[in-house]
Amino acid sequence: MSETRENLRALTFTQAVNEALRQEMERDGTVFIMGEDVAGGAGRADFEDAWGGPFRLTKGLIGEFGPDRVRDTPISEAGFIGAGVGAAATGMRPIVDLMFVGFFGVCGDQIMNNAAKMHYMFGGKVGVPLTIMTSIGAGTNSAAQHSETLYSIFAHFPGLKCVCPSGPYSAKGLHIAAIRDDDPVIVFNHALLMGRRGANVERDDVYGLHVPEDPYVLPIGKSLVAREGADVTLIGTGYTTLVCCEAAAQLAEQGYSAEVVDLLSISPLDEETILESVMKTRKVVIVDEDYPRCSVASDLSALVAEEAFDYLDAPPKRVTAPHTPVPYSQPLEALYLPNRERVVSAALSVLA
Amino acid sequence: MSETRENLRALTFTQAVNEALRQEMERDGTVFIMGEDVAGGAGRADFEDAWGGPFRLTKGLIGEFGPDRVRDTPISEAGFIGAGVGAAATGMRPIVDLMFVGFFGVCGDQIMNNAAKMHYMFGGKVGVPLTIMTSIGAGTNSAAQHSETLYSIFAHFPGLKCVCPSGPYSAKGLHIAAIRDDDPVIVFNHALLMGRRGANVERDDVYGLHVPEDPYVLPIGKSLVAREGADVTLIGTGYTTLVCCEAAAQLAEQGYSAEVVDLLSISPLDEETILESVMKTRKVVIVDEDYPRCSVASDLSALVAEEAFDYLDAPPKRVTAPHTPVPYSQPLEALYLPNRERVVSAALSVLA
Amino acid sequence: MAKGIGIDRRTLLWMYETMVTIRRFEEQCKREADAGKLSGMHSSVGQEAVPTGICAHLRTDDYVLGNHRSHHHCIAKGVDINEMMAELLGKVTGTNRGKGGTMHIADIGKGMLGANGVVGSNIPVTTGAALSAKLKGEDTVSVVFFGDGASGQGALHESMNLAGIWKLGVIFVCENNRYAEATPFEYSVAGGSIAARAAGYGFPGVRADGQDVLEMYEVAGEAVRRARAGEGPTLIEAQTYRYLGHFGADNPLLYRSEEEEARYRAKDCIAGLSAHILEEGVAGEAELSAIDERALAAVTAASRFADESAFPEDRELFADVYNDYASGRFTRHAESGA
Amino acid sequence: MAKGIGIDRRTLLWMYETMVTIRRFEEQCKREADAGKLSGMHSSVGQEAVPTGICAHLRTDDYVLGNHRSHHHCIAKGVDINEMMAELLGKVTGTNRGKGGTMHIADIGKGMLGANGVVGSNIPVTTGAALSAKLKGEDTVSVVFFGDGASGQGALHESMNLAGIWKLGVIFVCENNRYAEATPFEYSVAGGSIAARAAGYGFPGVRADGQDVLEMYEVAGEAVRRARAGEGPTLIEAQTYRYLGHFGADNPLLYRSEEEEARYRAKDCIAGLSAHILEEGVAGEAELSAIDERALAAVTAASRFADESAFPEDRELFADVYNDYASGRFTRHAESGA
Ligand SMILES: Cc1ncc(C[n+]2csc(CCOP(=O)(O)OP(=O)(O)O)c2C)c(N)n1
Ligand SMILES: Cc1ncc(C[n+]2csc(CCOP(=O)(O)OP(=O)(O)O)c2C)c(N)n1
Ligand SMILES: [Mg+2]
Ligand SMILES: [Mg+2]
Repeated sequence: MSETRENLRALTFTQAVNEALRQEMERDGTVFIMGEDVAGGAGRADFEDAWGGPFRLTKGLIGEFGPDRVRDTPISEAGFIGAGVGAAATGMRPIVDLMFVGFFGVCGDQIMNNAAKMHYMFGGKVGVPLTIMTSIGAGTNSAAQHSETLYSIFAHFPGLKCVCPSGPYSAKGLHIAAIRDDDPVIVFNHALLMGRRGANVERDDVYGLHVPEDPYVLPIGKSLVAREGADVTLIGTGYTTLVCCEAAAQLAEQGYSAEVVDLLSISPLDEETILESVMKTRKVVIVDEDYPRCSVASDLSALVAEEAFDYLDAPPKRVTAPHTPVPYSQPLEALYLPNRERVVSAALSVLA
Repeated sequence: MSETRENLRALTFTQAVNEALRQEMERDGTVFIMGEDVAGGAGRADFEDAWGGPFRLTKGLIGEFGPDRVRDTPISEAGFIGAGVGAAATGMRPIVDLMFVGFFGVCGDQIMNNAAKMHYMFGGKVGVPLTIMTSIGAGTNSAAQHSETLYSIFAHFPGLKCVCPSGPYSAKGLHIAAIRDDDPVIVFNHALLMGRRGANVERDDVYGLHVPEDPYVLPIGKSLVAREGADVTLIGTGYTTLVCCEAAAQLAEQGYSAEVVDLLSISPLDEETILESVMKTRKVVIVDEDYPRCSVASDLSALVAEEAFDYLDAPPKRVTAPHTPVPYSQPLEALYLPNRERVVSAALSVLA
Repeated sequence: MAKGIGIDRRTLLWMYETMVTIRRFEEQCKREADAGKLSGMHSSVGQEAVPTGICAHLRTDDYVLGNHRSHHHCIAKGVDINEMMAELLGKVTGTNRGKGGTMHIADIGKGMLGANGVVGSNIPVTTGAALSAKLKGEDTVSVVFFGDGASGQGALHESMNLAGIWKLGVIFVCENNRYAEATPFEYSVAGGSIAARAAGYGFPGVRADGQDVLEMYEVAGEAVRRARAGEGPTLIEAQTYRYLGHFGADNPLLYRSEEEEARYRAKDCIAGLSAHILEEGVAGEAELSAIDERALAAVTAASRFADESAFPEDRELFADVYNDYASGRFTRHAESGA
Repeated sequence: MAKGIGIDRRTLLWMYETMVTIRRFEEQCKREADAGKLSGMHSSVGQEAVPTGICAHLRTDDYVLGNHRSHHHCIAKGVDINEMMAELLGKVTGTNRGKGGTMHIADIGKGMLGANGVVGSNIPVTTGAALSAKLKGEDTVSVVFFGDGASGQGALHESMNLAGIWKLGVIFVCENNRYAEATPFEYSVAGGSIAARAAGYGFPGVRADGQDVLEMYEVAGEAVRRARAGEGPTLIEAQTYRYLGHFGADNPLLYRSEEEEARYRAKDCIAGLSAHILEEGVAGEAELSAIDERALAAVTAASRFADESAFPEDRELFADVYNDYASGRFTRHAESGA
């Protein structure tokens, strides 16, 4: 990318998503958004757009596209996500908002039994170009039901695609990719990232501050190397990519060169990028905020062990949330989260 | 065990579960069963027990315990499993039947947000001694929604315990253990096992034909070695334990001694038994019918890679269902399932 | 005006042929199951009038969605029975290339947006099809069929509320065949009326005799008119009966009486319509017999078509998981499987 | 008989003190949040009368279950406010040892079986508590509080049906405060009445003025009587209003008018009851002031108690995931975490 400092366009994650949604809705009349308070004040002209989405991702859109295409819903996730499936199967490209991923339990049937399976069960004759946006992550003092990560259980299901942006640039590119994709795609937006800007003032790429105005797609199924290094690979996803970058900076101070792979795509997995990095550094620390059992972290550890066995100088190492629900009390929640110190210490243990 | 051939008590898996339920209901007046057609013909004295459960696990129980304790429900999994949570939190020990695990999507909220988290969120002051029985598995020509395995997504959640019997003996012992456990436990019963008898006429233990009449508990959190061997460890769960045993027999003909570990407990995991076996044989094939991504198979591969790294002579190997929904057409379904040939060929590849 | 008077001859004969075709098809399915060629199915024999009376008002571009017991919905909506039978036998010529089977038949070209094996699961999807129509400014109608048992699912309630507030062109058709598996309707439905629930959502709920295709036709006419006119949803509770067991070899006499069965069989929908046709002089015995024979021949041909079709090739296992790649690429563990 | 006449003095003063305590507690919570000691909460100010009028009829062994906005339910059911405030601050002396927080307060000893952060999620759990009572042959009552927004969830429908067919002693109390976050009730509830939905399940649904604790008390009395007598469930739709924003710093004037707010504040439940007490001579100004002061002192003490309490120790992270072991043992990846 050749943008200069002068035309640098620093957007927050939220602004980047908002721009992606707006641009896709402008481009394609079949795109519409549904969810609880995606506008807010529904049905009352003088109060519409009171919220603009629980995380303000959809702010302002109702003014441009009207209440038909920016549609507030009752609290009926099974009802409206199922309606998203039906609309997608009949020519629309719905974006539905599942406010917190922990609410999947009331609408899992629509996602896992209908959206995920229809294309296959129907012999490829029906497509479900549905985008589900949801928020993930602890660190907001919101306790066990409003702090989960859970992409692992969605990635478990064939038929779903799962992506997880790590900053404004990837947020815009992955939302656009999701909307244009002909399969159901779930975008997992971390609560601690929304509102933030890009990670790095120095850089002019996906990890920099700049977000190009023109629409662009980050391909689903591709991971990126967020930082190059030679001694150890740190793999992060969404917010933990930032944790890995912080850890890499600290490791650099201690004389180690850590490479950071940003997963971005959880399903499908970019096995090539992951294996290439690990075969180069011969050591890997996998950092994931999801529960540890049957998780993306397990997958990555198994993948590396099976496919890069002969290259590894040390066993793969995982730094994840513990096998506990998310506690409310802030000191416990701080212990719960994977953080820079834990990543550094895990890295040092394999570097030793 | 010292039972002689004369007092051999061969029960089918179904009979063994039925006996477990009956004995626990006799022992403890707080135990009751709820689900769709667990009796059948509900509310009509002349027709009660028309079904005795979709897999006949509860056959005859209404006659002994009456319709209050063997309670037919409307098709309202969120409603009645949630009611199970509420009853469990207030002094009862409910057993609820989720007919097929693929229906979790309509009631996941009650299982994953309430049953799993209440004890933790409430600071340990409320217990949820709930047992959920559900059926799993393909091979019955029932297509994508009625053939899933899915224990991986339940094991993902802290607070849930998950067990998977492999035959009549373990079925009885694990159901009793589940009912007596003070935490929510999900028992995954494979459709191809129900109706079958124990695997082996020759043996007098958990893998034999005999099922003791007196109630007994198989401890949750313990795996068992179904067959001892020295050259390679095959790990199975439920039905795939049988597949592993068949593969081990074939490998024996080819001169290899395979050890078979029967997981039995999916959460918590018996890491000791697994690691001990793998450290002995130095090679492992993990056989699982669940979808491959973010699965029990991934966990086992990662566990072995991380904890037995220095012992492994070959990378861990997984034989799982492919990353596809379960196809209806029988020839495709046969390809879908892990079978003896695939396990043997995977074993030979690590033995080579 | 007496029921059925005013319905044109073409419609009456279409309804007759549709119901007879459904019945012959289901009988053939049972033979295929008995022969071990499929593992079982949910027979719709006895319930033919419900989708027939409704679909008589529908265009190809209207949507129908079904449940686990959906062969009759598919046939009434015009799905090809050759392809249906091939699907049941898992053949690649099936509606779903053999990958869906009895509980998942779909043919979007015919407006059959799919059966569904999870009770209640298709109700929200139908609401979405209706929302689609509204957003596109089309007057198509979306119909979902579900059972009395499905009324226990929250998805129905959520969808009735959504369709109510958005005035969607959905018709909720409950086939109340009095049982959900072995559980009688009287036990499982509080208040005793599914139709009555619609009032709580501010739209009409009507009970109709689902054994009487003329009554179904009439009730459906008003519901379809409302839906097309943008006046919102209707809930129809059709009182009907499944003559056979729930699935496969289930014996219904374990949970219901012979007398009850006889009572419903006595008001058989096909016999009822044929009597009407003959009484009103719409057609004669010979013409009806010709239809009967055509239906039987079509079903026999379907069975032959299915038999002669091939199973899907192995690579189909990995096809159509996604639109842009076969999942085998991302399936590390299936190498020995296919 | 005029409303409130016949309610004994003790009950009236208990209701007054309960409502004042709730209000002072919520005001204190807001101060704690403004001071950064908690991240936000769903304030119940304005809705005090609803649980107060209901809980006035309940025994300790009756169950109450709540939702995300449940401080008032807890206080009305007798949960200790010291422990509540400590819970909000994440302290180990909290009702839940600091691990649940504002949306999960529970105290089973007091019959408060838990708030719940998932909208509608506690409704089935309540049905289960009532089933428990029935199986044990007890006459305890189980009450669930939920909002107008929660009426959109299928769980309500499933639970009303179950409670209906099993005649369970459940009271479904909808606090219709006219908004779900920023979404007005008029938009989201088809048919416009939540109470009316009960008819579809064959049990009574009543609307009550939730700003008038005397009316709440009256309506609740009949519902509790029915429940104890085994006559089955009741749905109460209490018309109420939350004075503040949805959560934390939400500004409600973005989606509702000052005039509307003023209209509801003008029928404030505390002012209403105090007027009644004074008019009927149940107590004098001085006595009410004494209660006001006692409530304020209790809340101030609760805040101090919470401040002075300790946070949980690190090992609490792994405690109480299971009954029989701390999950740290099975957590391979937390070794550097705690
Ligand atoms: C969510 C869910 N729960 C349970 C089942 C199992 N099941 C399949 S059909 C059926 C009965 C359905 O009854 P009804 O809705 O009346 O339809 P009918 O079979 O009578 O046509 C049940 C319980 C299911 N498929 N999905
Ligand atoms: C299943 C679910 N969906 C969405 C939310 C987010 N949410 C929390 S409170 C709320 C509004 C609830 O409205 P209502 O039931 O009327 O209760 P009130 O807040 O007005 O007391 C929403 C949408 C949630 N917690 N759970
Ligand atoms: Mg039925
Ligand atoms: Mg509200």
